[in-house]
Amino acid sequence: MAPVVGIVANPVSARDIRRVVANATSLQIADRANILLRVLAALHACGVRDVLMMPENGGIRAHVERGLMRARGSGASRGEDIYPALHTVSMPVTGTVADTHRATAEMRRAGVSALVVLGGDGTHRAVAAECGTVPIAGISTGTNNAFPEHREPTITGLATGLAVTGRVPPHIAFAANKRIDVSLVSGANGGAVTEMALVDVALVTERYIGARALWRTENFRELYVTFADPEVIGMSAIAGLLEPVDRDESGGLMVRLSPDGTCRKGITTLNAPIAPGMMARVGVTDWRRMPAGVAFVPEVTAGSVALDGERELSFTERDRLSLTLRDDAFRTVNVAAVMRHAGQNRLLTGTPVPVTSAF
Amino acid sequence: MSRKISMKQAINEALDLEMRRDPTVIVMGEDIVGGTGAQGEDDAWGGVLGVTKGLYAKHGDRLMDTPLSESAYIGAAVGAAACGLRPVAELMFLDFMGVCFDQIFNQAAKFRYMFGGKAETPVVIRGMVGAGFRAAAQHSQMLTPLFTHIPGLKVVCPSNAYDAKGLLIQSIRDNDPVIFCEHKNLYGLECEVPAESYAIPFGEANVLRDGDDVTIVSYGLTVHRAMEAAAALAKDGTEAEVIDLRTLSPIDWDTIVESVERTGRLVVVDEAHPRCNLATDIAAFVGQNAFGALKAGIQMVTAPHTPVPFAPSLEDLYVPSADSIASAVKRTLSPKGASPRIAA
Amino acid sequence: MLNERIKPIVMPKWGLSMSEGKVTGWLKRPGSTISIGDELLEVETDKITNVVEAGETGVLRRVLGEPGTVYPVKALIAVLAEPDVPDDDIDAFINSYAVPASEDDGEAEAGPQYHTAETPAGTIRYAKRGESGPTVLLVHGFGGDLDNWLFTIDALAEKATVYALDLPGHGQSNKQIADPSLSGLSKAVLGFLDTVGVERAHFVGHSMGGAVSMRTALDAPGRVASLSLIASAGLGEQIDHGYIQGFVGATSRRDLKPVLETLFADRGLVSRQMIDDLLKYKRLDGVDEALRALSASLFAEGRQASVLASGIADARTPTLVVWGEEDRVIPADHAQALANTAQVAVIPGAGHMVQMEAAGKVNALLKDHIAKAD
Amino acid sequence: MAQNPFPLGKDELLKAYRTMRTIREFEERLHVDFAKGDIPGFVHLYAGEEACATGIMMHLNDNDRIASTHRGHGHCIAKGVDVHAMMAEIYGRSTGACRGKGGSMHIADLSKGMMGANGILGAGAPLICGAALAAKVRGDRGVGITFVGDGASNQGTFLESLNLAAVWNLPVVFVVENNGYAESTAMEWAVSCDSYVDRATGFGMPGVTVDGTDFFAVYEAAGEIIRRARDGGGPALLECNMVRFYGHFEGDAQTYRAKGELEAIRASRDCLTILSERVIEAGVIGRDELQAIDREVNALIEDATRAAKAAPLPTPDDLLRDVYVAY
Repeated sequence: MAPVVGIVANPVSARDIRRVVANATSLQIADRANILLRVLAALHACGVRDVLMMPENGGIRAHVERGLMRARGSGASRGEDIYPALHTVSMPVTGTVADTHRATAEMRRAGVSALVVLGGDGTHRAVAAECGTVPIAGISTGTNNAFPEHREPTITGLATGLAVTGRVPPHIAFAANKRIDVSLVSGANGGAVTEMALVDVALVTERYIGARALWRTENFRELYVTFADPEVIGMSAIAGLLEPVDRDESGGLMVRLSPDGTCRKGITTLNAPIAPGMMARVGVTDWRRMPAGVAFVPEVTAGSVALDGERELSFTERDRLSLTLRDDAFRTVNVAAVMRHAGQNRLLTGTPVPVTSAF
Repeated sequence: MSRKISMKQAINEALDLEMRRDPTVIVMGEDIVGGTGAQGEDDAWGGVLGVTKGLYAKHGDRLMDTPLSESAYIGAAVGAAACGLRPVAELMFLDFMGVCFDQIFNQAAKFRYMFGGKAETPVVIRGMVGAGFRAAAQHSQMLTPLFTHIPGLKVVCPSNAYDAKGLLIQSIRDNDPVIFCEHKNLYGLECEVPAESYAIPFGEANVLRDGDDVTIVSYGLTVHRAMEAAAALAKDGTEAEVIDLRTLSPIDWDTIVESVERTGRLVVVDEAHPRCNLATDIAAFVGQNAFGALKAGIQMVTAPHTPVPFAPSLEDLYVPSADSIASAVKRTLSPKGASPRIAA
Repeated sequence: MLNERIKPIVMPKWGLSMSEGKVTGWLKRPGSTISIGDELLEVETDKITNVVEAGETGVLRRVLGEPGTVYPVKALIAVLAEPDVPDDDIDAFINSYAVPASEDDGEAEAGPQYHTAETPAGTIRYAKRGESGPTVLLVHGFGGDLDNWLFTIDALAEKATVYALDLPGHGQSNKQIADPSLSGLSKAVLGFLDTVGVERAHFVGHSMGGAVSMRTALDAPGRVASLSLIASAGLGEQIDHGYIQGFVGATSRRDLKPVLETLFADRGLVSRQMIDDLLKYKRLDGVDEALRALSASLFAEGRQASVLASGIADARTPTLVVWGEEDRVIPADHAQALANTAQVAVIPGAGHMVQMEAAGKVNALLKDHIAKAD
Repeated sequence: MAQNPFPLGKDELLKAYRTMRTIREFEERLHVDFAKGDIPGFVHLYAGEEACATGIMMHLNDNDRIASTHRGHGHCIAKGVDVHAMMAEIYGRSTGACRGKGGSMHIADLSKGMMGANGILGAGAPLICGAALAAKVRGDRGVGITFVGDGASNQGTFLESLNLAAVWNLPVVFVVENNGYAESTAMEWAVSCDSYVDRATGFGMPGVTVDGTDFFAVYEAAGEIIRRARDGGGPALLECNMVRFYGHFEGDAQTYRAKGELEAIRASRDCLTILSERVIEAGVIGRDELQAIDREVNALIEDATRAAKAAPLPTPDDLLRDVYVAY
């Protein structure tokens, strides 16, 4: 069966309050569509002929379709298609994260070989929740993006195309990723909620969700990260600047912050880029490794849980909260490895063999 | 102290004096400072024809250049007025009202009535009107009747520097929205103007010349044409009374009617198009309220029902001339003037 | 060619802004014998119509000014001469007469026609005429200005140094009146005299200006050489309240014209220009407040607040009282309040603005009084 | 009582709830009375959108100005306009906020900083630039908020105002109340730019999108934006995604909506339910306390309606009055 690539492009990522409080990037819809066109061109160049896309009302698909139409109409393609055929998952659009969940699940069922994801950490988290073993190729559009690597999307498209057409061995093409599972059992009714984070879980004492994004540190108490990269932005930078942990090593890091957030004696004070353009001084009480498979019960007894930078859950003294890091939780396309392999083996020197569409 | 200055200087002086007197007066418009954000001189233009030149040096940021965005800044002037400032917004050419008329007639003009008398909108919108500047159809119109049609607006059109200064000061102090129409061909005209501040009350026509034979009513540039016509007629023994309306809303009906009751003859001169303009308005009012005094049919001298042409030869035909006014007066004096007649 | 026995009658210059005048009609026929003060002709300017009176004696040998025609100031309009002067000489005189260059040109070089003085009461505008003789100060009335002395100032300046000022709140002086009472105005006048370096002057006051002059004579007798009170306030309680209210309240020509007409016996003297000038004055910032403050202080409820007649009667200041018999603002019988101590002249056919309506007579009285008192 | 985890004190939370409930009750009552034919003209109801007006207005004082839309009742109530005066105005009575001469679409109370509902879509944006300019000239730290629907966001006035506010760095917040429909036309079709944040970005100012049915989301985002504007940080745009419970105007059968759409949004996106459940669950406010407010609000609206119906009509003299300040 010819490989089909799924695309989840979130039109509403990168619209939150951090644009006001921290001059965060705002990637326009037209630019998101242009990114997809570049990815599509790269996929086509590798022989991918069919793409399945999440429907949305934010305008991305409309722009992409216009781009495809113009390419067909212009002389640039000399009558040849330069893009794969674009198909859309048949499903209603709600404009919420539920769309991402459902589209991912549908694409997995349809047997896509990889999922190109355009969005921030939040979008990637939603995809990761439903993608099973389908590898993710992430492209950053969001604000606080620690998970997707920053890279020209054409390269991500090329790597994905090479990976799914089988020209790079899977052990090179795909990488394993960690996640933290968050379990919240309600003390009131015993109901349980399970959520997950790809990069970080932050516990704050304020118990309301509000504008979701997390950008204040005064109520910040505990931080759990899957990896601690000093090169990324966001709350996980705090961990990265204390003790780097790679994406590909087992386990993560947990950090406790001083209750009043200030710098008292005996407390390490750290200056960290907690959001784009926002440096904050935080007091760190202690930090330690977070081994995989071990459930952590936080010290904070009431507050909110921010997953990958956004407040999602709130909990009280009556509720039971626990956090467990999982190694090898889902797969991603290892763009760097694929491209190195492509170069070393001169994969792009010949004409790729077209593969007939199954659609 | 009184000295001869031009209407342009008089307007500049009125803005200067009012800005000095009242810190809530601000002045905004396209290029009224000129060169904002550019590398050259501050106050590069002082208005497209230099009316506001020099004010920036005296009042700094209270003079504000605007983007070329009439809807936004005229609306902002209206909003600021409703919030306690006294903005004077220059619309450059009043023809441009086409792109911001909503802010003038649906917002500024209606606030007071629509909000039950609880709002005041002391905004002045000043701009150039009138033909004779070789500026063609979109920069030359006398659109005063469009404004006088709207209840809630006051409409002013001075004919000389003295009136321009006093009426602009009154416009700024007035608590209603005022459309201040400046005839661009009068900018250079000089007359005696006191250096002090003074306000000319609205609704008071100026009788420029006494006469018992015929009443000529006009405003703006054509007031001067009417005076020329009256001087020519006087040589033939016809004494025309010339009334300069000065303000079109409110309008001084009493002065017009009292004069017509004495002269029995009326010629109304309006640079606007002939349909539904000040001339028809005044003719109708006099017809309704002083019919018994009329010894002859009312004559109207207006621009033709055409856009303003560009070619100087045509534009000169467009604006009512002293000759056409004198001819109209003669028609009221001829026996046939008493009955309407369609010209052959 | 100059024959001193030939006396030209020229278009007069009334006030500083007059440049031409229209002969409206002759009151004496050619050949009439003329005495000083005889009314020769009527001249109309854009400000006012008035009679030209003879300043010399002789026979009206030639009448040159055509009725209905406008002549520049100083244009020759008639010739007076004794009967024995030959016609040829008169014709030669007429042929060689040249209108002198307009005074404006000369004055433009010599300096402004009006001056301003920075006084304790603010900026005061004034005019100064004449270089020698006694010092005279002309003080106008309520709502007036120094141009009320249009026909007076040059006549007096022939034999005196004459100052005419705009009181605070008036004309082109400072419009704020710190103290809108007679003594407040009197202090302002004295402050003005201090500024221009005048210790003592003959005060000529019209209407409210008369009351100001009396107040000054009572408070600072050393500075008032004599008083000439023309249709003066301060000699009785009565005053036409309608006039005061009308003057203060008028904002239009239509309102103001009938008010101004009460100032003159001959209503026709109120010209379009006079009304326009007063409207322009009344529109100036601060004027309305000034006039209201003064009228409230001096003429509240239609009565004069200060009657100074008895004080002046007791003082030793030489006093002249002049009234127009047809004064409709302040009744002419107020003149009798000083009948026992002052020279009193009531002039028939003139109203409140008697110094304008009967300028020749009033000027003669003033000259005589000042000469005697000095 | 549990510790209050919210960024507002209990009194403020109760106030917010009372405001939202008052708006809802006011609109529900109008819905009923309009159907009975008691109300002249036409009315546009704010029901369903209460969290937006309330979340924003909680940050404002009387010195801050707002310019509203044709759907302005909620903005009025949240800005503190008297409910009795509003109801009387809608009934065209002389006791109305505008003495019966403005009606539903022109309710204003300048003393409360409410510069008027507006029958001209997009017209409020330039006006609020002026209000903000006045605040800036006076230096009184006032801000101006203009509300615009997703439909009117296409008006030139709105787009020009974004530019002017950015150029003059005015303390203005442009609030796009995106309820998905411009009258009956879908926002997705009518707005070429797809995202209001993109529009704001194009004019050089930040834009933020929040869930407009979540009072706390609106409150927090608006708080940051308003604080920034007050501090001289310049204009910003806030898009509130929300739902309209009734039609464009009363009498609109809403045949353009998908089947089940209204039922779904009423069930899942009722901002009042979301707020009350959140505060009750947190243990900060008891259900009985909210019910007590409900009863008071109910009585208030009942009284306002009764008073409005009984109030005198404007007199014939009022026809000619108040065109000018001075004639």
